[in-house]
Amino acid sequence: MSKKKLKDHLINRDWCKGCGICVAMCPKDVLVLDGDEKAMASHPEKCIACRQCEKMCPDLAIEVITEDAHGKEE
Amino acid sequence: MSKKKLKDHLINRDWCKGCGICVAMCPKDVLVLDGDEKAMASHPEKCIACRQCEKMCPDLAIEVITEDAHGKEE
Amino acid sequence: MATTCFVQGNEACSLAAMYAGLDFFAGYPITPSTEIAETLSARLPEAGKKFIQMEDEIASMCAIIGASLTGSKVMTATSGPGFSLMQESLGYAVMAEIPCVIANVQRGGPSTGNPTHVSQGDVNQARWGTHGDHSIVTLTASNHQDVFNMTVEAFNIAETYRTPVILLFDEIVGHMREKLVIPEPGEIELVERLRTSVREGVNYHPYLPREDGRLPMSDFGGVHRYNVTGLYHDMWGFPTDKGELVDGLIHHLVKKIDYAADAIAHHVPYYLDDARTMLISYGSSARSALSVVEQLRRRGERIGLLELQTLWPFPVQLVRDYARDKEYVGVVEMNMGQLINSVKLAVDNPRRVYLINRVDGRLITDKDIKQTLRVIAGQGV
Amino acid sequence: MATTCFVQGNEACSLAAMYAGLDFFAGYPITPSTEIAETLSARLPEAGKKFIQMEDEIASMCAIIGASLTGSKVMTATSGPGFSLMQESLGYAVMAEIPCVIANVQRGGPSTGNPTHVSQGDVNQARWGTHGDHSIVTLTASNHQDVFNMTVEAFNIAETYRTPVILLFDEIVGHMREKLVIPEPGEIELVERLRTSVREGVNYHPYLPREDGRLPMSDFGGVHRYNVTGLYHDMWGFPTDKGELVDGLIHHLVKKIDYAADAIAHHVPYYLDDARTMLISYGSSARSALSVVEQLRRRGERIGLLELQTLWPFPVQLVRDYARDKEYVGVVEMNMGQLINSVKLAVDNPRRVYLINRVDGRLITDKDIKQTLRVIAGQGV
Amino acid sequence: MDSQKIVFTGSGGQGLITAAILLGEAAVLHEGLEAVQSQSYGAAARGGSTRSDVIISNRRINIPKAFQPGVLICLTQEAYNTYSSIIRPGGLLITDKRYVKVARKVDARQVELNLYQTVLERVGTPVVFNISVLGALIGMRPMVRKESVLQVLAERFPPSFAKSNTEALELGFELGCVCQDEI
Amino acid sequence: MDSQKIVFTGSGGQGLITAAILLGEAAVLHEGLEAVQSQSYGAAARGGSTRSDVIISNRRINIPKAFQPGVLICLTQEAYNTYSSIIRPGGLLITDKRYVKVARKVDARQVELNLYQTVLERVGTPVVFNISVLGALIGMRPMVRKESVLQVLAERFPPSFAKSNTEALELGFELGCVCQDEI
Amino acid sequence: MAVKEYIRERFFPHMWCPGCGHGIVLNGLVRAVEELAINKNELVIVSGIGCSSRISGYVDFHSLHTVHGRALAFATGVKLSKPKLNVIVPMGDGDALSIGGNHFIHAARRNINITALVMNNRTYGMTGGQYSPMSGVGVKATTAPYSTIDNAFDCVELARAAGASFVARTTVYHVNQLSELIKKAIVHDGFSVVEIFSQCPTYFGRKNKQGGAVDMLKIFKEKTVLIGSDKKKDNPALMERGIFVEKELPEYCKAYDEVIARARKA
Amino acid sequence: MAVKEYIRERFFPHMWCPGCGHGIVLNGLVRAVEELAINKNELVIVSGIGCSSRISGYVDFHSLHTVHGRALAFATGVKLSKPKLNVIVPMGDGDALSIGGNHFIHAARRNINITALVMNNRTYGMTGGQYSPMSGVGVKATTAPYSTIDNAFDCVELARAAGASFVARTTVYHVNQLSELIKKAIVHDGFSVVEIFSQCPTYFGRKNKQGGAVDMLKIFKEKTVLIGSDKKKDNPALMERGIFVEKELPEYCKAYDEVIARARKA
Ligand SMILES: Cc1ncc(C[n+]2csc(CCOP(=O)(O)OP(=O)(O)O)c2C)c(N)n1
Ligand SMILES: Cc1ncc(C[n+]2csc(CCOP(=O)(O)OP(=O)(O)O)c2C)c(N)n1
Ligand code: SF4
Ligand code: SF4
Ligand code: SF4
Ligand code: SF4
Ligand code: SF4
Ligand code: SF4
Ligand SMILES: [Mg+2]
Ligand SMILES: [Mg+2]
Repeated sequence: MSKKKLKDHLINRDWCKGCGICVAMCPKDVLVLDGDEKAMASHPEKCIACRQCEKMCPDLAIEVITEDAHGKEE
Repeated sequence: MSKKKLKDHLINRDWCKGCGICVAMCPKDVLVLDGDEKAMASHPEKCIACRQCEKMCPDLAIEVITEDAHGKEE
Repeated sequence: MATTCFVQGNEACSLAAMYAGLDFFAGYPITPSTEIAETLSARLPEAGKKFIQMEDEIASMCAIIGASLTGSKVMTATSGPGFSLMQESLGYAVMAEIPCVIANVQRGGPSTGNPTHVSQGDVNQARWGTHGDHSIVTLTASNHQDVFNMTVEAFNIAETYRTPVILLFDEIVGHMREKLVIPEPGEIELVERLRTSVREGVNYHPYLPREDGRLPMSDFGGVHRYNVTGLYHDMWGFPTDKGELVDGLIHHLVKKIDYAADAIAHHVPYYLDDARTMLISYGSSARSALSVVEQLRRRGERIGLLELQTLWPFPVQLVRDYARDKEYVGVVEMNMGQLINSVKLAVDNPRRVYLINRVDGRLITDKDIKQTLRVIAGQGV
Repeated sequence: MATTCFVQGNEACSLAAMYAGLDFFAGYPITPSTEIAETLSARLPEAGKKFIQMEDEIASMCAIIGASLTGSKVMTATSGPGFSLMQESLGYAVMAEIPCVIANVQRGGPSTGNPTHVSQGDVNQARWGTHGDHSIVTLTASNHQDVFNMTVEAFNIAETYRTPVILLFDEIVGHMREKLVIPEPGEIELVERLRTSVREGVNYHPYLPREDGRLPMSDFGGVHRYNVTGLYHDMWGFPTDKGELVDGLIHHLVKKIDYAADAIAHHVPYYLDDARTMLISYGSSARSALSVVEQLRRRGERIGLLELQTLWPFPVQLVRDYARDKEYVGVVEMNMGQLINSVKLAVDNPRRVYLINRVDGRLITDKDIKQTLRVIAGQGV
Repeated sequence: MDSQKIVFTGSGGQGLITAAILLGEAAVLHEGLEAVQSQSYGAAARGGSTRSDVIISNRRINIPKAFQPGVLICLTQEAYNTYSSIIRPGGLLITDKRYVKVARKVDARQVELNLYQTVLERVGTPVVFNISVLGALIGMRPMVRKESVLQVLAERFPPSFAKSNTEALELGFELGCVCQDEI
Repeated sequence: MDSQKIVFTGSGGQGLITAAILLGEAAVLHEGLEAVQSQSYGAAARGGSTRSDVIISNRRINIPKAFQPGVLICLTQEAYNTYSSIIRPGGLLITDKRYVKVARKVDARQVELNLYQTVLERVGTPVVFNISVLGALIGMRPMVRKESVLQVLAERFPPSFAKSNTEALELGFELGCVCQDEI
Repeated sequence: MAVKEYIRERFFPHMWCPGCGHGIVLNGLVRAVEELAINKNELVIVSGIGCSSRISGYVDFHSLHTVHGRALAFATGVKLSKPKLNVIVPMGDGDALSIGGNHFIHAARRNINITALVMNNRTYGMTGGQYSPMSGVGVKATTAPYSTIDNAFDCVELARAAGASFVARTTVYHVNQLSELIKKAIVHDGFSVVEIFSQCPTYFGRKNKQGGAVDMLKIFKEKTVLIGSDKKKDNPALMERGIFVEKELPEYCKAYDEVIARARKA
Repeated sequence: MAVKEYIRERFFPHMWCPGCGHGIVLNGLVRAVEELAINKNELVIVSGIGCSSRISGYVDFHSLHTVHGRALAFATGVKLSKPKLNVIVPMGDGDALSIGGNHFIHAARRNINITALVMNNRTYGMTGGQYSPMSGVGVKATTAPYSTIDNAFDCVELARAAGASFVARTTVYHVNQLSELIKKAIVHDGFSVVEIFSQCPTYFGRKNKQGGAVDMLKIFKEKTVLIGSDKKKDNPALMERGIFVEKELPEYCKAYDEVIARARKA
């Protein structure tokens, strides 16, 4: 598998309950809770697409969309 | 405790069900089953008062009465 | 060819279950029902089907429900103490509409009671044993041919109405041996599970009754992945506490059985055409009652017997109709008076309904019944 | 001094149990009864008494029976599913005549049902839930002062008759908060366990009733080493299946409760003196019924309410007497019609007894009742 | 045929229940009769005493218990003491000398067999004692044909038992017939 | 006094049930009134929406649920959307600006408070928001005296909470009184 | 015989079959109690339902014969309510480990001072010889005409894993060890389990062609060794006898006293 | 997200509280199933009652939401009746080990091919935070205002002793290990148990002053180590994560086929 590059964070605001787990667990401080207490990516550029946030979200509210080095979405 | 000597086998014929355990387990072949399938001491003289029969009888039908060397019943 | 045999009632029940197409039995031994498990532990594997002895009656009841959902015809068997333990999951089967058959071969109760003696003390428990409103089907029999027929019928009803069905036998019927003629395959019609015709990808509603009231099922492992729950649920089986859905479901659960009462009111009338006195009985006490009726008929007395095989839903109309022109009704049962309450509720003149019973663990005899009849007569009837 | 507080019905029940001298509680959490366990887990240790959370409801029921035999006043609390699981050992307590109190705070059933909503669906299960013939005492209440009184009464009856007593509350009564005045110690009389006066070495008969019907007990740990069993037993508590002893014991068990029916028929009559219509209700539905009665009285209608607090043994005589001069009777309950059967069996004219119910998990309202009353009236009553 | 009511009583290991079942089976499967068999269960039956009732009739049998049996077989002293009173006045009470000492206050014809001893001597094993009792019974009271019982024995037991079973049955039957003649 | 029916609605963490209990307790313990309080339970209540009903009266209260409350308090948009229709025509509907955008089709007097914000600013912590709502309620509808609520607060909470509780109650009460005047 | 002081002679001969191992357990139990000279008024025996459970009727203690599988739950009530009582709970293998398995592990977990005796005859004797969770694979039973496929529990391992602070095993052949272990179990302050292999000649023996009671006893002798015996190395199939667990852990009723103390402080 | 194929989106957002660990188990389970690419029509999820048990409604498998504590008994019926189905049974700690303890040990004993996931949050979440048999000593709960005196089970030891042929443990902090272990457990042919520490911030966290969900996750990180880690030597209180038991043993449904074979020969 080729190395993954972040394309987007899909955060389902209807599902997110603002628990802050993704925020705390992101190794790169990419995420914050916004004024509505919903997760949002404040620093997407720092994201290393490790998917920790996606896997730890108890509400299945985050999806990390990546593309491989060749630009293919996945 | 001083050494015990056999005084008597009390075999409760109403309780004995003739299972033969005492007969088989007696180390000295003291006991047999009689015609009514009840345990009896056919060779009391061989008894070493080890109480194996008493302890193994599932029907609590045997009591080994001993006296110590000084003749005190127990 | 039909085979004749000389078997215990418990064996007759087991053989009937095999005849009805039993696929899966889970149980836990208990006197006086154990021969059902024992017989099936031999028969089911022979037929390539499943027998499992579970850790207790609760697990047994749960296991048959699980198995039923895969499409199997299922059964368990027990007696009073085990039947009490099954009550919670029995209610689950009611709520989730799971076809299954539970045989309770009664012993003397309450509690451990009188395990090897006869009683008919679980009649009202069969109706009301689990918590919450519900309806339930309960069949019984007084002889082995009827044990066979009612057992097959239990499976048929379970499948037709998607419901647990209780077979309520008693120690005497369960343990005694008598003649049984096993019918040929096909001789008794079998109801097979109604499976949905909805195809993959199309919205399947496991809890939406068809026009005829039946709910087609889809086996676990099939193409429809629905939900089964003991909570109030919607037509897909998903939990809800919405008032109108709760109300609709409880009415559905109760009415589907109650409306079927006439259709499944199995019974045998004996000498009732011109009878002035009617005995009502069931199970082994019906044998004694019949004996009395035959004796008194020989003496010219106008007495008859209504033997009930369907106890629940109580055949209200049937009993009311038969009772209408009778001077009085004697309910013969081996308990402190259980079915008699339903008889009284059904008839026009409940004050003319009398209990004829025996509760010492022995079969009620013809003598016992005749003696009570004399007492009743002495009361001016 | 009497203390006033603002508490949940479940707390009122717990405080009453403490007042009655509860020594030992074993339970397993279940909505909507859990606050009883929670309150007692705080109160009992404060008083040097025992609280234990068991592995399930079966174990809870068993543990309180064991504790009762050492001389403790005991209790457990649960809801439908747990109550179903307790049925086997509840029957044991009946058979072995163990004083104990079981609170069932009802939820919607069957099965897991509607855990956080109101229902009165376990009324007939309380009577018939365990296998075998038996009688049982069941009390209920519609407000917290009565919850308190009936809980104390439950302990008193349990001790007087050596019997399990069921407290059958509903979710609304259990969960709502209202005023409770806790009486001073001594204000309500407490029945303490009757202990045998038979001295060491003298033959003690744990199961031989005195002339007044009571059976003095001897605590485990005391000087009388007798036997307790769920089998039919003789007056020393040892197993027997002798017909006359079986017959005697089952009659004793059933009759000791049934004969007490009048003595323990707790109820409150409202506006019944000149009423032509009588509502019968219990638990939270009685509050709505009372509301209707008060509304209609203001309009001049001659309607009254019989609120029952003793459900079992059913107060036959009381209901029959009150019903005698009424044009019709409406039974208001939140189930598909359970207590109504007993009402019909009790009264002279069962055809004039109507069900007024609601089963969607919501409190039956004054509107609901009035609407059904109009329907009944439309039927020509 | 009037109903025949037979009660077998004795102790657990004597094979009485089997005998009772064989009798019922013979009647039902090979004689076209009705039969009911029942037996005692429970703690009392654990190594202790046994009772098995058989009723045979050509009509429907309602009550499955033999309250006043016409024939009572008692094969232990305890059984004799407990049950001898239940026999129908004038009925037939069968015992075996090896097990029972009869008392003379029963209102029935008492037949004391010496079957156990005879079986032991002639067949060589006591396990078929129950079959011989059955033989004696049908010898004395021809409720089913011997052939029917033989057929049931053949169906129920592996061939290795055939010889001793048949011998025992015949032996009992003979003795039974003799007794019948004596009546 | 006529019965007062109040329904509190909002989300789990807002302390509405506590507010409702405090109100009932003040009425029962310190005003000699009758009160009933009830609340929603269950899966819906798990992290989700809450509802608590209070009825206060000087007579016995039969029906414990407030079917057409005279006062409805909605502290989330969801609660507002779900419950605003249950209010008695002409009743009082209280919301907080922080949580709810009101729509103008309810047949009731709608009072939009700015309590959350004010509490945050003046008391410094949002945990006493519920107490301030209670203050506003009794400011607008004097169903129980403020002193009674203060007394209940003192009995129920440890002294360390006294100051902020009192501040919140007073603050809400003031705001409530103002609104009442406006009516 | 002094042990007769501890039995209810009027119920003898007892109801067990000739040669039933349960009688030997009774024998050993009574001897143990006699040797400990416990006041009978402070002894409670609690049992469930089964042949084994009938033992409670034969001893002259306070006796509580309950329902199938729940004896330990009843016993927990007795003990916690009146901790000064000695509580002994004999159970059949089905009673203890089939229907009663949950109460068994929970009593062990709590480490409540109750003495549990598991009278393991690998069958349901009372109901006529069905297989039990102790039968093991390859056994014939009335509900296993084609022989069992169910694994057996290791009662010792289960008790240990659940938290029992005293766990031992012996057989009715080893009558001296039997009464010694029962004594130690009674004296131990915490939940104690003694598994006792017992024979059911009537069902297990007959169905599995093990011969009579005497033959079955000999099997116990041959198939078991003392813990740590070298023989086990040569023949790993041998079952060990002896004490497997014996440790001091807070006892439940004593711990409860601390709850009371904390509550009274609060 | 491909995992969405395995969930029932219409029921989202789900009913669990913000930060509830059970959602992370769901997340891990769905990823495991996706990676194994199991046919959804051959997957059955069976659960009891509890917050955890609600997981069955969220996955798009055949779902059977049963009664409290009995899920494994229902599952046994499903599996033995139709052995080709994959049967997964997620349970709460109370569900699995309090009321359900007996079914747990018996399913393990039979070694029937079912995957049991114990979602252990050390409390009864659904009923509002009472103590559970996994709470352990010294914990506050709504039924333990003076803190608990009950020992906790060691789920791993209990499963092992009862006979499970695959036993593992992890936490919802360790999400990669979580889905890996679930995958292995599903694939394993026999009874497999994965104990998963999960947080209940609403009750356990609040009552025991453990902070919010994030703080509780950090505790899982700090208080656990991989099996065999040196850290455990320095700090024996650390709980180990990983696979404790993984062995081949005859599976129950397969063994049953032999019963059929023997019956047909007979
Ligand atoms: C709830 C319930 N289920 C089943 C039974 C039937 N039953 C009585 S004892 C028993 C098992 C006996 O086996 P075990 O516990 O091993 O004791 P043993 O007779 O072998 O000594 C069973 C299944 C019962 N009495 N109650
Ligand atoms: C027979 C029965 N007893 C009790 C309950 C109440 N109850 C529901 S869930 C539950 C425990 C939940 O705890 P756990 O299994 O640990 O799951 P969690 O909610 O913590 O995930 C209890 C006691 C019930 N539903 N049924
Ligand atoms: S972990 Fe999920 S629910 Fe929690 S804040 Fe992040 S996106 Fe929202
Ligand atoms: S993928 Fe990794 S780095 Fe990117 S936001 Fe998620 S946790 Fe942070
Ligand atoms: S062991 Fe006991 S019962 Fe058996 S033969 Fe000897 S004395 Fe009789
Ligand atoms: S005491 Fe010992 S030697 Fe004597 S008879 Fe008994 S077993 Fe034999
Ligand atoms: S059946 Fe077995 S366990 Fe029961 S008494 Fe007889 S030998 Fe003992
Ligand atoms: S109560 Fe606890 S376990 Fe239940 S959903 Fe909330 S956080 Fe999760
Ligand atoms: Mg056993
Ligand atoms: Mg939990």
